[in-house]
Amino acid sequence: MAELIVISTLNGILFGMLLFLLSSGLTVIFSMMGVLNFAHASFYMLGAFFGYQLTRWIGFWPALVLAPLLVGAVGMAVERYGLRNTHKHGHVAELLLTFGLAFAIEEIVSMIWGKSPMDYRIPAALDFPAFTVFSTNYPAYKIFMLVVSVVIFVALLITLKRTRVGLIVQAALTHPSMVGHLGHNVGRVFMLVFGVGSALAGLAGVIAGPSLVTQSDMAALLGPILFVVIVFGGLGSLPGAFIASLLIGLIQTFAVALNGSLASVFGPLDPSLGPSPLTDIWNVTIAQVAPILPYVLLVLVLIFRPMGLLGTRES
Amino acid sequence: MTNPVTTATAATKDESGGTLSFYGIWLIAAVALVVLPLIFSSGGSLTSFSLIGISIIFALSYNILLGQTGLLSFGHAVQYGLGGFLAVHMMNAVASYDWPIPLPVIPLIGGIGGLAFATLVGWVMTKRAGTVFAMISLGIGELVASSSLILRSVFGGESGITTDRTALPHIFGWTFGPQLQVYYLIAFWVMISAIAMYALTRTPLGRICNAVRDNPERVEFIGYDPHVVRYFAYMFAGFFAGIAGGLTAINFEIANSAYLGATQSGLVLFAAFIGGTAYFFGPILGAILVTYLQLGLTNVTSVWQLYFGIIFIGIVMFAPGGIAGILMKHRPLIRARTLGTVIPSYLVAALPTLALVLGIILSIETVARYTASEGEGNVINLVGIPFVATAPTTWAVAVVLVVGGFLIARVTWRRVAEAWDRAATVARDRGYLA
Amino acid sequence: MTAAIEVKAVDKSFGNVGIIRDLNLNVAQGERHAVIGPNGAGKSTTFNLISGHIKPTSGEIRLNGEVISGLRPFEINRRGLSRSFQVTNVFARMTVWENVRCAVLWATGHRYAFWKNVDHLPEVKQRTAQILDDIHLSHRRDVPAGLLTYAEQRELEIGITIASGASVIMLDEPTAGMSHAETDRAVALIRRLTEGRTLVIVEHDMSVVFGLADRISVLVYGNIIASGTPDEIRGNPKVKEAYLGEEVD
Amino acid sequence: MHRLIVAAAALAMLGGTASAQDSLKIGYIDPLSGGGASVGEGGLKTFQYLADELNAKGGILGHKVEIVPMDNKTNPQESLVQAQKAVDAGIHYLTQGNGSSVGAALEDFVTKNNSRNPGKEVLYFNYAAVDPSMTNEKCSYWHFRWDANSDIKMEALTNYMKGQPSIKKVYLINMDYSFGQSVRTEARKMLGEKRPDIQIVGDELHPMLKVTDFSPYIAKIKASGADTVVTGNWGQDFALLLKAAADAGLKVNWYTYYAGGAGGPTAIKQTGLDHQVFQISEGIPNSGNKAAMELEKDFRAKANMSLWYPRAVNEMRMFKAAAEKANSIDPVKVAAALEDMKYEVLDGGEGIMRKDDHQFLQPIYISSFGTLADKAKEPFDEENTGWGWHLVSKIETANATVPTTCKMKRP
Repeated sequence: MAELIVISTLNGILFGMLLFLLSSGLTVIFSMMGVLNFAHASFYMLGAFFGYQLTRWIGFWPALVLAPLLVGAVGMAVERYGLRNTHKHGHVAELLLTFGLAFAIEEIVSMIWGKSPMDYRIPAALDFPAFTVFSTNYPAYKIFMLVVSVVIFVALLITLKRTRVGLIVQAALTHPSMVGHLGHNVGRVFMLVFGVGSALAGLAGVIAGPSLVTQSDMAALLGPILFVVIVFGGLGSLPGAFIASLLIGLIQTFAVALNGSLASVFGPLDPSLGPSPLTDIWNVTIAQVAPILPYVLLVLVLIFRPMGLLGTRES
Repeated sequence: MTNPVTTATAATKDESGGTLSFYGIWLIAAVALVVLPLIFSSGGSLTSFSLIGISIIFALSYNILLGQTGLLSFGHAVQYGLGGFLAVHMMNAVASYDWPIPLPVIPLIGGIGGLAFATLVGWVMTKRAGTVFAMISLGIGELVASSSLILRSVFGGESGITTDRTALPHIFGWTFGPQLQVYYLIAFWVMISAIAMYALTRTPLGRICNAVRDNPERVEFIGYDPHVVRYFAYMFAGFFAGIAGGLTAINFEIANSAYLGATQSGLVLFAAFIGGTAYFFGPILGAILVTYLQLGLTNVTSVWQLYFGIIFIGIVMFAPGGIAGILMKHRPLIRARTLGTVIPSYLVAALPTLALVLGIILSIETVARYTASEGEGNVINLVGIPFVATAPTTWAVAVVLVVGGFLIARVTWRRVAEAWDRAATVARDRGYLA
Repeated sequence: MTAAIEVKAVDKSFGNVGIIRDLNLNVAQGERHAVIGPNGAGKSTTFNLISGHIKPTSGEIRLNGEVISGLRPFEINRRGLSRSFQVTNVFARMTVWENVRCAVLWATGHRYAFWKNVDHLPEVKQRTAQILDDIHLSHRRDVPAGLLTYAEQRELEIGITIASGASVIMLDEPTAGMSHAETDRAVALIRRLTEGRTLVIVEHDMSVVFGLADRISVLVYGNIIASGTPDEIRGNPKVKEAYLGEEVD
Repeated sequence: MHRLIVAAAALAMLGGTASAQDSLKIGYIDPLSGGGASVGEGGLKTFQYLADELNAKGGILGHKVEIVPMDNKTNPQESLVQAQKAVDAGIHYLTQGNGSSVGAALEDFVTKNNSRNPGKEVLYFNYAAVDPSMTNEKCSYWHFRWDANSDIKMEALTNYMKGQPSIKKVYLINMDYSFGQSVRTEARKMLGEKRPDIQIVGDELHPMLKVTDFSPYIAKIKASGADTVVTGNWGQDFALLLKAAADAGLKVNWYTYYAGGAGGPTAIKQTGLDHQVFQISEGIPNSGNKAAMELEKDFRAKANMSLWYPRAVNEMRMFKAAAEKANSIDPVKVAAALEDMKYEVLDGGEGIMRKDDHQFLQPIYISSFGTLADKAKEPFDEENTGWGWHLVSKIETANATVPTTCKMKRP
């Protein structure tokens, strides 16, 4: 049991940090530009596929640097040639643009790389068990992922607190309308922020690809959860996104580890009742409902605390 | 989205003179629905027509949210699917208990299913509009779709629940076994629903929905609670989506969790938006086009979804009013009789644009086939000319078409814009354009 | 007779910053009351407080004797108070006719009706036509509001505000940005349309204020420093010192 | 896979009718775009190869066999649209395999279609949808299944496990849908009957195709002390499960249904689990049967893939035999001829199309995946891994049979 708890906690934090790498970019973009980037998870996927391809050509370590930069460049191009022109049609049009983009990116990726999972391997230098808890090996690569996530998290904090662009972004988080009055460099700041946000997503993809799965549906799998994270944490709140990411990461992991169901707590129902929604609910295990828990959480938050955990604005 | 020309306000303009042509349009539509299967009588066309009809109702119901009230939903299929499930359960119940309920009533049951769910979740969901609503709808959609796989006794797991539409009491000797009878049932409901949804836009609630879409803040200062207005719109949309779901259940005689999923929600968004949300008839055009493409493109190319995405992005970026928006833009010019001055520039622009489009298609297919398979699958037959995906000449042609088409098209479309400005100025002078 | 609007000891602060401090204001029934004050004095905030756009931190606001502080804007509107906005705030994609008609619907009792044809409601039609006529926009009835000229939009703004027939009308700088001729027209319009109703107006143009108002309140730093007839205000030394002195051309 | 890109071609869709005078068309309804496309394309290649094989020997009763690819995107509704299109085009035979939800929808479709449109009967040849209910409570006269349903495979597997005393603690992990559920319930039931001493130390259902990291599950398996895992997982859920197991250093034997599916062999090779992963199937490449191995060799050379579906061979060859027996390609007559038809299956041994439920009963093979000791006797590796399937046990038809509850309604 203790083994399960340690491993699950580690895995939960790891997944949570990955979610945060993604949701931080999404939150900053949303706060500054009012755009909910539907294609954010697609940039994550692009990161994984670029990482895979570059790894085959030039090795993992250069890919780790290059792939996020490439994804960032794609993001900047999307901002410059797509979103900026759509801006005049309003936020809904911008949202729809990214929606269409997510669709197109998935198709292009599966067109080029196919539908089946890529053989994206963990680099040999990290392919060993880092330590053994009780009898389970914990792979070194996962520790590496954790370290990268933490480093990026710290770097992000420092950037936001110490640099000029960071201060502008900070201001934008609290007073979004102010950004509009920043003057002529707004366009560049937007492009940069969008690029950095995409690059972060790309980085998450490069490091998650070998450990999880690099496949053309990976964006669709993760995308909705990202939205849950940023709504749950409070729109526009970075600390909120951080807490929500970790929380959802841990919940998802622990739900899988648990076996409980109503039947196991209260005993099985009288079999004479026959199949009904009640028996379905009675017998379902927590592990089975793990993937829908985030959405349950979302609905609950919206009912009881519409601005999210740490959010201040309602929309 | 923000097409400056207004929504269905045209009908108010000349109430006496317009009445005749107004009823005329509905009459023509009804006649067309009746005659269509007599002209195209193959089973394949009947199936296509039936699906298009259902998708028209679904897209129109979606537009109550997006076009009329400004609510962008990513989970509209929830109401559609639940309507379908309720309809299937009802049909099975009717068959097993011998209730005197004939099949044509079943879509109404589906509608009630959609309405019930919308009523249940709508109040919480419609608290906010905009991005927040979009995200909540996405979350609820995921939640319901995933739950449907857990509640097996209701949703039948992934194989779904089947039914037999002929087992219900027959009326007028119609068994509803043959697809033709089902088509007429669907056509009937398309007419009823379209009229009802159009009428809804002409009611005080419908007008206030538009006001909420344009400016929810101001609505509060003319006595209305935008939340209540959105809630009403959400319920109506749910009701009509449920009808569409009920009809789908009748058509396929099965309801499964795919009805509720994100794909279905995405398709209806595509249909409504591509057709044009600013006009009542926009989603109808969109539903026809999208369903047609969905049925037809799959036979032609394996990457049909990519074309969907590209068409959608193109519409968002270059014609946010959709097809209906493009068409209606020409109306003042037609009235002012200045359209003729624009057409030549269109014709000039058509050629390079066509080249560009063909170039894009050729590039996509080349990549798709080059990467997908070797062997026989790599011959692309474009307008009768065979291209080999692995041949450098093909790549060269594609590049030339794309780059050349783009450069020339850009120039010619600038011409179109100039011709447009001139024509519009004339139209404005003649009082046909504000 | 109860006052049309009664603001008692209202405070409003954003965070730690007090914008309105101990605001007291009385507007009698049928009175034309102008609120003036330098930029940033809190005039618009006062409007927002009374109309329910924002909630007071403390204090009480009454409309025709009934407490309305804490109510939502539409609830206040239904009790007979209607306001306009300083920045034009119309339904841009709807026509002029539709704009005004929407504003008529609640007051004529049609509310959220989805069983009536809006084009077949004689009372609504007649009242809308009347108001369009009043604001001189009948010839522009089918133009989307977003395409009107600025002055036309301001007139439409007033039209929407008065359409419900509210007994208390609040206009926030109705003539801002207008030329002299347009201003004169607008003032005449306001005078005519608010006949027999209570009017509260925020205005920068002093000729408008002194020409239109029965009483004037002067707001400085979130506090009313003087309230009285135009003549009393002219003669008030506090006002001269705090406000008028700087404004005289 | 020769599809034309002519915009006008789409127009033909609305009025599309085709006559099937000469050729015998089989509508192949499976995913050719979307998530399942790679599997669907593989099946299509298989059937096209088999059609060519038949045509080379004069087709069926002189009719040329033609496979008509129809993309269903693994979606039941889409499948019904395609099925309707097929009927309208005068196609009388459908074949499908991917997804029990699609299978159930198609089975329902053919039943209704055939009762409503006498004279336009359609047969549904099922080569891979293994939901037992399709030949039990939902059974249809117009549906024939050549794959062993999941209960039969479990029967065969447990009959094998019965004789393996080293198995003491079994862990069940399956995808949370009807197939996964039937695997777990049958495993519990049959193991309980045949080896009551075996302990079921875990019984897990996980969300289908949604888990990206199986390490929490592996941690549970490890904690349970299991020596054997039984799983019906396929696709990414199988590959990722094994990946996580290898990462955590889990050493158990894996009994699987679909380890041989696309990507499976690659995943096993990556984890280095040499002959620890077992598969239950109706045929294997290295079966030792000469004719079958010849076919495998020829197929690999032509289609550039291994023969995933030996049952498809049985299906097509039996179709021909039935048509010749009935001396007609009329689906009603072919259906009657197929009932209780006996046939020598590809890898040897006799199979029978049981009349009671139209389930094909056949020998089942248990094989393990790993290094091949004798390349001369076992020449075939998988997915260029150098590893291949090694025959562990052949379960004869008699031991791979379960009773049916089907109450067949005959026309």
